[in-house]
Amino acid sequence: MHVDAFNQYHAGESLIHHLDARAKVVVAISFIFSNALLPDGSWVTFTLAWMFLLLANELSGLGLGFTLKRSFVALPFALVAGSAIFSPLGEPLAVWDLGFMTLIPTDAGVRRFFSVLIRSWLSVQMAILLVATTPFPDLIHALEHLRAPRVLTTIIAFLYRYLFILTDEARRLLRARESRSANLSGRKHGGTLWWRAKVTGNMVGQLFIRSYERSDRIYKAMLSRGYAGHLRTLNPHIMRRFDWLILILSLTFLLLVQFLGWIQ
Amino acid sequence: MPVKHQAVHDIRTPLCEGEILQVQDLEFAYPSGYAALRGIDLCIREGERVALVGPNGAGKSTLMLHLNGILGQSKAILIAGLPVIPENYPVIRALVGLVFQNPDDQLFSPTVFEDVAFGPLHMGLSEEEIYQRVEEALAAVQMSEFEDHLCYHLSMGQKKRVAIATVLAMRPKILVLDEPSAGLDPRARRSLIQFLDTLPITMLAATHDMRLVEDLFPRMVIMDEGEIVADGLTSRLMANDSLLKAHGLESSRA
Amino acid sequence: MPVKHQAVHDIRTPLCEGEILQVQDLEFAYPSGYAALRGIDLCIREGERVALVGPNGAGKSTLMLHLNGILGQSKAILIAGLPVIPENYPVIRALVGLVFQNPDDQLFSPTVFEDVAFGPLHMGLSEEEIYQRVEEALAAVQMSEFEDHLCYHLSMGQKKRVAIATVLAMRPKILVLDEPSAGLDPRARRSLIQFLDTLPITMLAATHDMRLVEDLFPRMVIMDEGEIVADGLTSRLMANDSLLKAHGLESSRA
Amino acid sequence: MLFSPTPLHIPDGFLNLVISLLFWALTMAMVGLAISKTNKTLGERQIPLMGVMAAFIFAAQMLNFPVAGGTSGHFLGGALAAIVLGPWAGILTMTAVVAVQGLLFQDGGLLVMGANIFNMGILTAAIGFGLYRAVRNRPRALRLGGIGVAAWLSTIAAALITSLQLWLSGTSRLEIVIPAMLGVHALIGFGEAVITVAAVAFIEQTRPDLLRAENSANGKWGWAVAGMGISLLVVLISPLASAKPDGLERIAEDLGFINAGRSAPYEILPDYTVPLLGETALSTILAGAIGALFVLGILILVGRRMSSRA
Ligand SMILES: Nc1ncnc2c1ncn2[C@@H]1O[C@H](COP(=O)(O)OP(=O)(O)OP(=O)(O)O)[C@@H](O)[C@H]1O
Ligand SMILES: Nc1ncnc2c1ncn2[C@@H]1O[C@H](COP(=O)(O)OP(=O)(O)OP(=O)(O)O)[C@@H](O)[C@H]1O
Ligand SMILES: [Mg+2]
Ligand SMILES: [Mg+2]
Repeated sequence: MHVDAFNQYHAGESLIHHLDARAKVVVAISFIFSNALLPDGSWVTFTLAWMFLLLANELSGLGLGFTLKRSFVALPFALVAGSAIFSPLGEPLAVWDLGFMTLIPTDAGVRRFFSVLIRSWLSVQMAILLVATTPFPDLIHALEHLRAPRVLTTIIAFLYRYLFILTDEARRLLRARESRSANLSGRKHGGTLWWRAKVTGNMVGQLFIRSYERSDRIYKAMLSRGYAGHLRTLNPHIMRRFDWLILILSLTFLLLVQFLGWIQ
Repeated sequence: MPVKHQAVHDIRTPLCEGEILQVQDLEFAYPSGYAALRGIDLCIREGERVALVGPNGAGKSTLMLHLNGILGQSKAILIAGLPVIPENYPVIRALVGLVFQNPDDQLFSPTVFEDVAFGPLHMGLSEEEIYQRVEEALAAVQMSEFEDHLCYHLSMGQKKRVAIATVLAMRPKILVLDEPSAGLDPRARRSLIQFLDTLPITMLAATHDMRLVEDLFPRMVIMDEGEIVADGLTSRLMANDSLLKAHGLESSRA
Repeated sequence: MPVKHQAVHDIRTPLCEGEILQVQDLEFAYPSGYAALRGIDLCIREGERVALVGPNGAGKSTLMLHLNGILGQSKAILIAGLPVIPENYPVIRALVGLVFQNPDDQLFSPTVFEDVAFGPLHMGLSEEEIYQRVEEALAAVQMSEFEDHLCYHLSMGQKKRVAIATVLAMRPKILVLDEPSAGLDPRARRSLIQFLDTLPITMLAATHDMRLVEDLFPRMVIMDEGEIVADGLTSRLMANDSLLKAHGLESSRA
Repeated sequence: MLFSPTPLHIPDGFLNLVISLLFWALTMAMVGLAISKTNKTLGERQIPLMGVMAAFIFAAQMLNFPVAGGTSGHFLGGALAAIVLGPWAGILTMTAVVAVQGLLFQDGGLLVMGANIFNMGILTAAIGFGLYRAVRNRPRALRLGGIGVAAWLSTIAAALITSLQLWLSGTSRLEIVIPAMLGVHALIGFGEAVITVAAVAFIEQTRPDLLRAENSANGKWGWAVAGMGISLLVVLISPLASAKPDGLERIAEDLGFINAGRSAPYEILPDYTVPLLGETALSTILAGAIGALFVLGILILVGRRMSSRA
């Protein structure tokens, strides 16, 4: 994967892009929270939550395909949740004899499995929408305003700054190794598994020392340009009345969804 | 922005079958969408020494990284007749020795010995032969007594030499050098030139050091904005002031 | 090992009170124990342009990093009369603009704009002035159209230019440049020289580019093994072939 | 692939609210402790350093090595971070890594981030540093061996606790998820161990001052005890957990957070036999403990020989 993957932000002029980052973070987290709280099998309210997501997506101007395409990152985990199908808490639907073990899918299990998948799928899309419409430094700033520990947000801000530089360094190490991974004679090549792992370990050590020393130099470069312990940005970060309005509307909607989900 | 010039080709034959390095209409865009190479044609005969010059951002490094498949496969490049595709990577990486612009990009093992031995080890050579090759390569760059040193504690010029040794130990047929003289003090630069002059292999070097070009490379290729805009005898191109100027260059005597 | 020469001093006055940069008997050893600076004496008058030359590993970069307290405090250095101690760091860092040898060490923000704006932003300037300074600085290195590009997608030479712009945007009184011309193409190098020539400020540059020294710096300081071995008029020192040779140097006409 | 979602980054939706919040609380407590500890012992310079180290862990995860058949060994980095930075800074570093993986790349969810940080940052740091603390003044072979065991165990522990969280959330069946997760991570842990050992050996060789400086700040034995304790627990629990297939149902019934109204129809379920593991929980625990003792014994013997030679 290329470093461009780090630039998850997709510039735009939409309503969602212009919303204050704090408001977006609070709504996104509440949305995910609400999904986790909804009982299994409340398909109607899941659909309502989905509508909310679709609306946000529409307003962001990113297009439907955008989040959809990226929403399958959690798919490998579906495998893990697959075993929930065999929950002993419901009515058995079938009996599968695999020889060494017998599996019995149940209705409650199937319901749970799909509920987990839907929750996850909705939540992931909301998170994608959040980072696609908010520049990462603003996101960190929002977390700071939301009382995340300053030490942590500053570490994260630095992490973000150095990420490009160090992954580039890692990429160059990989390139260096690749360009000398040769074989001309047609004999067995590549060395032993043990040796390959050890070479990779050396590369990690190499990367560590380089990162350490480079951090030293870059830190000095920042100092020499006036850095004094706090990173500044050009964005004013003010919650306007509009931000509050959207925030309150969204939270009210999510409360409603919860209410519907539980009276069902 | 540089003025567009008619391409000046004078020693390239239109067809170059059988030559050791053939690039035909190579195009490449970085994932960001920037088209760094826009139709490169280049042929190099065995034993030839070619300098690649051009302004910053012309695409020289990008082209060099293509020559052993590091930026991905490409059927537009043939190395000794083999297209640069994943099946051929191991063979092509044994044929083409690439020395990166920055020696820190090249060295990844703790000691000088281990780093120079990486290539031969990976090729599956016998232990005996590995030792022999490492010694030979280090001797060639006058770094034999540094065998057990940590790569990481070397000076810039020493790193550069070790970087060249790591590639020499693989006995490549084509040596591809990206800015071999950058950062070297004048004495180290001179001894590098003298050493390269003794090597009998095919050589392609990207550089901004016009004196290096004049001293070592009879043939010169000028790149600009991802295209080859001139390819010919160094002596002739260096005399063409307007051509040089149009591409951000100047002869070392200017 | 370089032959030890009697130090050649001809324009330095023994006392240099009131000068913008004063270094007296500066010693420094790296944590590894290596003594990189062994008693440096150097005075630079306001508006003077001084080149610092010497072989790889002489200690040039180490000296430059001291000038704004990056390698720690030192009372041996006075900048505009202020000792380099933590209380004075903010002032000294506004006075001394340092361009590192490796542009990768200098650029740490995602986009070119953000990186050049970093200094002015942390100086607490108004938004308007920040924009103006960024534009001016980028124009000076001819990188204006790269404002929105990502720093890590630039070519080596492009990075170097942006690195210089980041420092220019802070309008320092003393410009300290570590190998400003390395990796630049001849045109960029020439326009950098021309641009630096228009700057009326004090300048100290470490370089292996002897022609740059001849073109831009009337005064030249030669370092070797952590000591200053010569300090004088460029024209005079350049004529002293045995001196140059003893320290791994050569004049650009050699 | 650079950020292939490893089976350890739990996405949102896979843990229930109670577990998510519980682990958020645990994590917040530990991170708060780490912040106060690092503030006390480390200077301003440490914050950018930890930022860089976090970026380093990210970048190091890109460095893989071909194993076989197109798969490749990856690196998680929790143990290494704790070893080179010390436990508290290691925890903060890994917290930043996991947070950015979740925030920026959706590799791991937001609501479950507390659990993810706990599994991959706090637990791995405790085991990694704890075991390292116990062996770091030993002869080289023993020390590197200990680091390898620490890295391997930290991976296993992260996998184990992830499985337990999934099971407690009612998302997975224990008897399926434990053998699967532990099986996969026993292999991943091998790569982790070799890489960590080689990386530490490299740093010892080139910049020993970095390792010494970071560790002198933590002189107490608490970490060694904690690390060993958790490791022992991992060794004991992993077979135990996989041999108790009906734990979830029992807990679910007791707590009643899955379909409280329904009666659990245990009668119709056949007995589970778990493949690859012994008949009784006891025998598997014994086997695990004996294996662990065996490894430890070899390490001590090798260490003795090395030190007597020196
Ligand atoms: N990873 C990347 N992503 C996008 N664009 C890139 C990337 N790397 C380089 N480029 C762009 O591709 C062009 C060619 O870059 P390249 O490094 O090949 O130049 P070069 O000729 O080697 O320059 P230099 O003389 O400065 O080394 C430049 O315009 C550069 O900005
Ligand atoms: N971090 C470090 N730890 C130990 N020694 C160092 C360190 N950095 C530099 N040195 C040593 O200090 C000496 C001076 O290094 P410095 O970088 O100042 O040289 P330089 O004159 O700038 O050389 P170049 O022309 O190659 O840039 C060298 O011998 C180098 O090996
Ligand atoms: Mg280049
Ligand atoms: Mg230097």
